[in-house]
Amino acid sequence: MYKIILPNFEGPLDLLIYFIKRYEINIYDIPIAKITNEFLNYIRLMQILDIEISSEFILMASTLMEIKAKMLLPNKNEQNFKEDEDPRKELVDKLIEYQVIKELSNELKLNFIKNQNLFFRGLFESEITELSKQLKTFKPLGLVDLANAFYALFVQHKPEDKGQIIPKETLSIQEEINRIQNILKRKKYIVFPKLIQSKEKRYVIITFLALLELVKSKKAYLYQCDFDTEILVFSSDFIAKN
Amino acid sequence: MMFFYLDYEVQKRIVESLIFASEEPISIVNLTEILTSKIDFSSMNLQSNFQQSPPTNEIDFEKYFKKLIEDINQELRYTLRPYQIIFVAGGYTFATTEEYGKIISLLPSFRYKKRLSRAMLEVLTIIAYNQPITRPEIENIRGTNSAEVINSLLEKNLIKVVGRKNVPGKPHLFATTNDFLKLFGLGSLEELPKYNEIRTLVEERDKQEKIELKIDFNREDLES
Amino acid sequence: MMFFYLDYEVQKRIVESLIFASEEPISIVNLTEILTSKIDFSSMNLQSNFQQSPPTNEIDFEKYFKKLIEDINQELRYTLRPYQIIFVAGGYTFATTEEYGKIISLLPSFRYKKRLSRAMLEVLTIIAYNQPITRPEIENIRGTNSAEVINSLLEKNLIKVVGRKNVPGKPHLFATTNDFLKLFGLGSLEELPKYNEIRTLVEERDKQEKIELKIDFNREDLES
Repeated sequence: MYKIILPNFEGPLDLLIYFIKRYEINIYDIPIAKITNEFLNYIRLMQILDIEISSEFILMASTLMEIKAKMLLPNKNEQNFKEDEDPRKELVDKLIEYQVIKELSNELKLNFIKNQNLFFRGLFESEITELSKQLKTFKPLGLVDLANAFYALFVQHKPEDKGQIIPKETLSIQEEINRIQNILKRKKYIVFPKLIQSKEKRYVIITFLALLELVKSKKAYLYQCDFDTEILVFSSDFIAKN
Repeated sequence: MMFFYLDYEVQKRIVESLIFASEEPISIVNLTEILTSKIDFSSMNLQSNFQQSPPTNEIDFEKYFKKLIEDINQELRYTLRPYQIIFVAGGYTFATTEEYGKIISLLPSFRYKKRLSRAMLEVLTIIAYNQPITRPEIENIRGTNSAEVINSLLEKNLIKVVGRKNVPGKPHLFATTNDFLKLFGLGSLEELPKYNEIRTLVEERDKQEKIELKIDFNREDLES
Repeated sequence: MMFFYLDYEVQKRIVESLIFASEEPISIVNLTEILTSKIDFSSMNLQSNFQQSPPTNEIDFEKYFKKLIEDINQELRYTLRPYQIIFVAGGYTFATTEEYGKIISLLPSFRYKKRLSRAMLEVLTIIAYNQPITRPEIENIRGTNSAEVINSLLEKNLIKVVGRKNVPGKPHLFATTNDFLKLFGLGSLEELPKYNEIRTLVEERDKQEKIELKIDFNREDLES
């Protein structure tokens, strides 16, 4: 087995900009046939290498082919398009805007690097007291409580079930466990509903199963205040330390 | 007894402790508001000789507090503290000095704390310049699915939901947070690199590439 | 070059900045782990004369770091800083000194200044005027789920549970606390702006100019 490393593109626009740079193409006059071929070749390469192709690439391929077809249609008066009826215009605008964003994010990255050695105060008194207060007044919960809370949340929030478009990336329970554990490494605790906010139905279920797994294997602990308030998820490390 | 009648040394300590204890950068306006409110500092058992001081309405608060904070910083430098008061995200807050920040960033448990992927930077940029903005709008600019990236930015508290857009589906509207400004060392959003300047630059460059292309064509002509 | 070969002064600064930047109280075990890992401090361009030091396996880390932190604290005291390193929740962290902590807590609206969201203010207002009140009743007035907001208000000790209402489900009854009064600078609940006054004010907001005019007239009446 060997690995092939393809340049990491942030989507089809990023790939198109790569072609434009590489062939030093004038962005205002893109040779659409050539670019479409390059683009399709890249997709074929991905297929051969068995790399999952996200729907955006397929969509872009069809957009390119559509533009190509429009360009081939004989124009009534002139062979050249006026600027605002050029079928490439929308794509060109997008490419320019995206390039501007890329440049801006490079500029911001410089700020980021310059500031990498700046550390702010990590912990405040109010957080300390809040934390110790919580651990005193909050009571530990079991799996049944989790199931109840989950059910309540499910009824309350009615997560959207987007039937039509199914995102290509699939989320495994293990990935979700990793995600939760990563948050717990940084944040000491998570408010339970926050884990699930703005997610689709099947994600909610995966989150629930992941949480079940973590609680069962004692990698996370659940606490709740005496009141009918939110459940908090703590990492086992944190509980051990306190 | 008013704040401004306290010993200057005690005034410095109070401001220093205020900035130290505040979780968010504290602005001059905020400082002024807090310290000119009717509190009787003489009841606080401070070791301070109260001094004659100009009445508040004659004080230029901004100048006064800036000087005071600069004086605190000088003390911190003289006494070799590894942190300083800096201005960021619209206010004053404590942060490590460059020298010791560098050391900390090399220590294993701090090294990976500050990492942003290219995708995260891109989405942050889009939100910073177009806020408030919805996920579909972000994805339209990037040309790619950004749900995961947005989630991790929310988790890192670099962006927040500020409402919903009144269009079908009522999508969330996202905006950047103070933590974003802190991470990039910006006093306010106005300190972001200028959009129009960069846009002109990109457009100019694209035109330049056109010229190069022509030259290339010519060369090909010559060669063939 | 190992940590323990650095100048003692530089060692103190490194530990101080570590405790400063850490997001959790940092234990001696933690400190030891971080500072005995293989980092080459000599590359860090520190203004330090490297000294001969006992090899690490002879150092009693606990004793060493405790002494070091005590020495930092002494410096902080000598230089009159309004904060100290304290031991809490299994580790070391910074906190304001008792003296200045007290002053800060007396300053109005400091702690909550930036941390009360609009939703929190809304719920606080509803509770203040309708106490004791249950969550469903609050949600009925606001027309939106308020569990999380109520939770944060409880955490901030701005509201408290005063009992349960004798209706199906026995929901908790909430009321405002003394901290709420302090935060808004009220002597008692009676000092809250009168509900009816506010209502009139809101209803007549459009005619605001007229109201002001009336008041002016009245004053003139008095003066003349």
